[in-house]
Amino acid sequence: MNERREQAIPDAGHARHLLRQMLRVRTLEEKCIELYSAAKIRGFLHVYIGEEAVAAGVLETLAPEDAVVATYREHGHALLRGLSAGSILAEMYGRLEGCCRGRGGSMHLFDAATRFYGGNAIVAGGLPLAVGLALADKMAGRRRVTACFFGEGAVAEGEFHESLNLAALWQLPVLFCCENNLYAMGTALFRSESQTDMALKAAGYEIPAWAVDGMDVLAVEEAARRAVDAVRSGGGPHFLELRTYRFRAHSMFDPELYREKSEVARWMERDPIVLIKSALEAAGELSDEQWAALQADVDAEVAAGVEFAEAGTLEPVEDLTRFVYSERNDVAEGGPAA
Amino acid sequence: MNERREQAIPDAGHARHLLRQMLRVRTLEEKCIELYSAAKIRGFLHVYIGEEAVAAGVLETLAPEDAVVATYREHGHALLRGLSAGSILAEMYGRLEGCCRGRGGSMHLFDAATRFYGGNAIVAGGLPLAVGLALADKMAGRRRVTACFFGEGAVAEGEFHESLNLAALWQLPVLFCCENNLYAMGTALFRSESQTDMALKAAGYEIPAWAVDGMDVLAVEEAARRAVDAVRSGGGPHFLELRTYRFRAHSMFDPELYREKSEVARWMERDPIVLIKSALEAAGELSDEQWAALQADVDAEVAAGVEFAEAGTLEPVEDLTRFVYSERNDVAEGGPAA
Amino acid sequence: MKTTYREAVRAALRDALQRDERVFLMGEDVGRYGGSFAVSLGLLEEFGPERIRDTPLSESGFVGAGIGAALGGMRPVVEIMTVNFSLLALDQIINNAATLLHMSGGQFNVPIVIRMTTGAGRQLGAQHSHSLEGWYAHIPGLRILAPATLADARGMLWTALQDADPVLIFEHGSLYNVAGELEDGAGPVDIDKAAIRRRGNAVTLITYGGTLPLVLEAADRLAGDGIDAEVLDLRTLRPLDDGTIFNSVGKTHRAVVVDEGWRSGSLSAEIAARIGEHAFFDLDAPVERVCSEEVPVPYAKHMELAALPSVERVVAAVRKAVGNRG
Amino acid sequence: MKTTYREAVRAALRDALQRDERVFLMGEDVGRYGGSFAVSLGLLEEFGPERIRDTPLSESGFVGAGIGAALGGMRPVVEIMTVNFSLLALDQIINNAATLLHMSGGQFNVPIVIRMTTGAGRQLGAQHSHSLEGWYAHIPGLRILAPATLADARGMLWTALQDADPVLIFEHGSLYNVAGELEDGAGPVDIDKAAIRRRGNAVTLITYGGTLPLVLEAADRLAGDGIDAEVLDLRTLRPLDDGTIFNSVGKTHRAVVVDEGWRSGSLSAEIAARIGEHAFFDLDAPVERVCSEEVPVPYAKHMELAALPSVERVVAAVRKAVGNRG
Ligand SMILES: Cc1ncc(C[n+]2csc(CCOP(=O)(O)OP(=O)(O)O)c2C)c(N)n1
Ligand SMILES: Cc1ncc(C[n+]2csc(CCOP(=O)(O)OP(=O)(O)O)c2C)c(N)n1
Ligand SMILES: [Mg+2]
Ligand SMILES: [Mg+2]
Repeated sequence: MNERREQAIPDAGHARHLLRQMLRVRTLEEKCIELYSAAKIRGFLHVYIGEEAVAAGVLETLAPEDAVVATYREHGHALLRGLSAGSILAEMYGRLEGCCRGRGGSMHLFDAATRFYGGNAIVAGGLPLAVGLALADKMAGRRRVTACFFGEGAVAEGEFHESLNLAALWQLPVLFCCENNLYAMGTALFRSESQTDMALKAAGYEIPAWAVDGMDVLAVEEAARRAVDAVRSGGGPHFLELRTYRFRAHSMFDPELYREKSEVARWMERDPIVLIKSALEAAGELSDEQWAALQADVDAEVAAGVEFAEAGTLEPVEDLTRFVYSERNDVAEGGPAA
Repeated sequence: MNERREQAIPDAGHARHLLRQMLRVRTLEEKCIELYSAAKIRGFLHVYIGEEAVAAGVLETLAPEDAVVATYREHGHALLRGLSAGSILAEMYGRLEGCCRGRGGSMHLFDAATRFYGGNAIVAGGLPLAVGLALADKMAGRRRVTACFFGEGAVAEGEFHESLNLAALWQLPVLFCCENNLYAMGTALFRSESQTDMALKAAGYEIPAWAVDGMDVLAVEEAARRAVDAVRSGGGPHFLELRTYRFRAHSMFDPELYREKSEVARWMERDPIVLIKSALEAAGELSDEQWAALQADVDAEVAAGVEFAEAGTLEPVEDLTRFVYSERNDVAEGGPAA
Repeated sequence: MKTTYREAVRAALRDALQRDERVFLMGEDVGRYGGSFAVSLGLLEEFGPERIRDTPLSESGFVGAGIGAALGGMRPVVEIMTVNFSLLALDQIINNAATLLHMSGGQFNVPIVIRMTTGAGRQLGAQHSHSLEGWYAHIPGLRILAPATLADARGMLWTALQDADPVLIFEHGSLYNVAGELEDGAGPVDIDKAAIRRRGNAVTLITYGGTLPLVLEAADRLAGDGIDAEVLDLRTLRPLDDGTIFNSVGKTHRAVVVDEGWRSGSLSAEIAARIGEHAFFDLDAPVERVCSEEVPVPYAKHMELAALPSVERVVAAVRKAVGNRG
Repeated sequence: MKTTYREAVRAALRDALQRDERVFLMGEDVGRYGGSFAVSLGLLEEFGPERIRDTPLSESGFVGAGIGAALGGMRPVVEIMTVNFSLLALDQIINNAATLLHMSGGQFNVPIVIRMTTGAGRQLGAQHSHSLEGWYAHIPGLRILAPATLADARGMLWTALQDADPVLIFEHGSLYNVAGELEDGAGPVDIDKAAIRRRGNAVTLITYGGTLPLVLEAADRLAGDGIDAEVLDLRTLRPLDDGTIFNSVGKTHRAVVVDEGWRSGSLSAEIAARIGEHAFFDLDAPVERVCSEEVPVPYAKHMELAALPSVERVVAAVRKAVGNRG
């Protein structure tokens, strides 16, 4: 697992962009952990550290009109989809300025503007939604893609099965992105699946599927682009198994009894950020100054986000019962901005 | 589809026995239809006509200590598992003498003595039960098999997926018997499954699976015996796709708008009873007298069942609330007769 | 116009499909089979398989897909064959449909309509006889409708589709064959108010859906004995129309709730509790409840009948309420 | 012995595993992870992976498998990580576990225990904060337990395992860290009776599970003002122990029910309805209910607090009940 990316870097500018994207996520996540320890963030917190190449590579290939459905480990997806660090952090602070007025918290980021449909804390609960979003697009004749992220743990759930079948049966434009980080909380994949090859599982639904090195952001992007193009041009659902690893605990409550430190260390040698950074450096495409500047930029972005969150206000308690039901009732006429 | 069974009949006595078993089911089912029309039976009624070779072939291979889980189309399974025609018919009459005191009806036949666990009217709802029964056997070190019958329509349900995975993961002694009669009510298989090869689906769970001509009772029995032996000797779950067809409507309410009469007629040429009967006749192993005697026997059995049901009594209304909870509370000491 | 409840639902579906191209019907056997209760018979031919969409047996999957399609701008009408199977879709209904709008801070409303058959009375046995609409009414974010009349069967659907939020419509299986007169121009009806189906002063009978006919019959029978009952049809189980209930009880000082749900924790409990809270000093007698016996509904006819509310039990409960002098 | 609620549950599990070899624990992350709330920490090492059985994420599948294993003679304790995920298993719980015995005419009882964490209060957001135990109490065939004290956390499990029928045990997430004294010999407790946790004459406070601590605090505060409240801990939500409730209300003539469920259709409604039915002429004031606001529970601390029952709201409700003179 120690090898470096061997291929040449075809477009260094783009590679630096992807590096930046991953670094943005990493920096945000590290800040989240710090803020959790400082009790600024509460509830459950699941960070994406180690898996950044997945969101960075896949989301790079989506168009603004596409839709994204994610899980409770979705800060990175939200950020790279276009939510500001400030609105994400303010959400985790429980502030009115957060993307969901502080009602959602870490596990429930939503954003209508970027068609970011959460932030679902029920494992596999987002898959049927993604199928439905794609169904709406197909019925309306829109060439849009819905990208749906979920962990390999979700594969055992009935909702996974039903969703893949529906998507394939109706040839819907969904990209299923299985973030296989080998563990569902403390349960190793081989303890939860009789068939551990995710791509083979997908094939059982006649869905084109392939496995990708989820630590190699360029490989992820390339595979995702191929899949997204196929989906967008009417090729029906596609499935990517993104082989990755989470470097941190499942959540802030996880004592990590179920895996060896050495296993984590081995995977950290394939840190997706380090991999692309080293490749760029080896190609002479990333100077120390460039790296320092990039880091400074990203730090500043996250710091500004924290500042924004700190300055946030609290939703008035009187608004508690707002939005249990919609306030306007004219939807049947105009419809949402879909 | 018109071919006859070509192979020789190795054991004519046994083949005649299987013919009798199928005829018992057929005759019972035809009587049920008659009784439904006469309003003796009410509720939903799903008959098994056309599919008799499946239950006859599979159940032949089970031992008395094994368990059976079936669906709402289970009269045949119940009869061949050893429930009397009388207790089945009395149940459908809603009589106290029925196998469930008249509380279950057609869709809910149960019998503790023969380990017949129903009779489940929720599609795929029986599969997790079968997994659990097998788990109990495995944990207790008993070499018993649980045979679980379900239609191909159940395959789309999440409970199917979860059950197959659990059974395979834990290598449990379950025989999954998919009665693929091509329709789930009015929905043809290809309209409900992106992957229509059931055996291939099972392979997605690493469960050994094969498809069998479900109209050929000897083929069913042979395949089932191979599978049951493998399951019993610790080979983990096995899966049979039994390719069959229902000759009648889904239930008594089905106008059959979704299939052509000619399709039904084509399948009826492969009537499992006719197939084996013809083969026996061709081999000189079934005389007209033998056949007539067999028919008479079976008619008498069913007639006696009807008589028993007709003579049945009604459960006292005061017993309505009995068995919502158990009457004895000492189960933790003795345990049931498992 | 002579019609049936079944035809009224079908007319409502046809109307909605014609009026709004974003509307589609999805569920098990809604198309080629014609609907398990023949409600959607003929619609496939009229609107095609895209809009009359047969689904696999995947309640969670296709209900969730309906929620997603609603998020994506469609107006899905999802049919769950019966309430019994809706348990398989509860996660999607509660954790997504009912929750997304609030949780997203008002961003994502879910304009889905989910229809299902409910109730017992046809000897279908324990797994096919649940009456859970009152139980569903516990969930904030949902609107729960129970059309009991032809006019409501015809009219509630379009109003539900105009609603920006998830609406569940429960059609009692015993009503489909009910025949009667429906005005020729019958169309959308409000879904905010309970209806007074019979006026009276002696006692308020509160019910909805499948038990309305038997409550009306009981009221007739009681009238013969000089007990003049007012009959309320709740129509919408969530949110409840408290005003209409309290007004009536304020007048009659006695109430009997008739509800096919199992008694403990049924909608009848909520109504009794609310009457106790808001009309405590108006009441001359305890609120009576006529519910189903707390048993899985048995198959045998006589046992099933014994498990369910009946005209006799309603009459007896009214006599008890009226006999009591506060 | 000083212990915590968490340790008390663990001791109960260990005890059961030792006493009866048919007992096993099955659920997501009960083994290697140590339990998502660390309840089963250490049990894998002690009892091995067959009896401390990690499952895949398949709530319907493994709950159904537990039911099957119970039918097959085992005594499974199935842990659903939280009540929120139990919605995925509802079909198995209702249509099989709760129904098989009756439907089979008394042949197949299902001696399964299903444990799950319930409740809000830890800023987990709408999908992780349901309080549905009262809702489950609607289902005939189930027994519903809500241990609120260390002694009940320690003692209810074995009694539940002695029961021939399905028992659901709801452990409120806010209780796991509660520390206190438990008698050294503490063991099985009855699961039939509500407990009087505090004696008083002015008003009956009825609650259970996670809200017991705040109700006791409210009672203390009220005592300071000379209002002497009796506090009932229901302990078993189905079947309800009516006798203890009616006796207390017969004495105090006033009742306040405190229940973390959403108000409409909550267990509090059933209790209020029963009091209305059976103690109508005893009551001096309407039964008050303190429940959760009818909203998906929000993440932000101040909003979550506003959504849930609080000491202040209990005190206010009691003052209202006591202020009313019948
Ligand atoms: C239906 C359901 N069951 C259980 C949980 C508790 N839970 C939260 S995350 C998780 C593990 C999921 O693992 P995976 O899908 O692989 O995603 P990862 O956390 O590895 O990204 C579990 C069991 C849940 N949220 N939803
Ligand atoms: C969960 C669930 N959904 C829907 C139904 C209604 N229903 C009863 S039988 C049936 C078709 C099942 O088809 P299949 O599994 O192929 O069995 P078959 O009837 O062909 O033997 C349907 C949809 C049900 N009983 N359970
Ligand atoms: Mg994972
Ligand atoms: Mg079929």
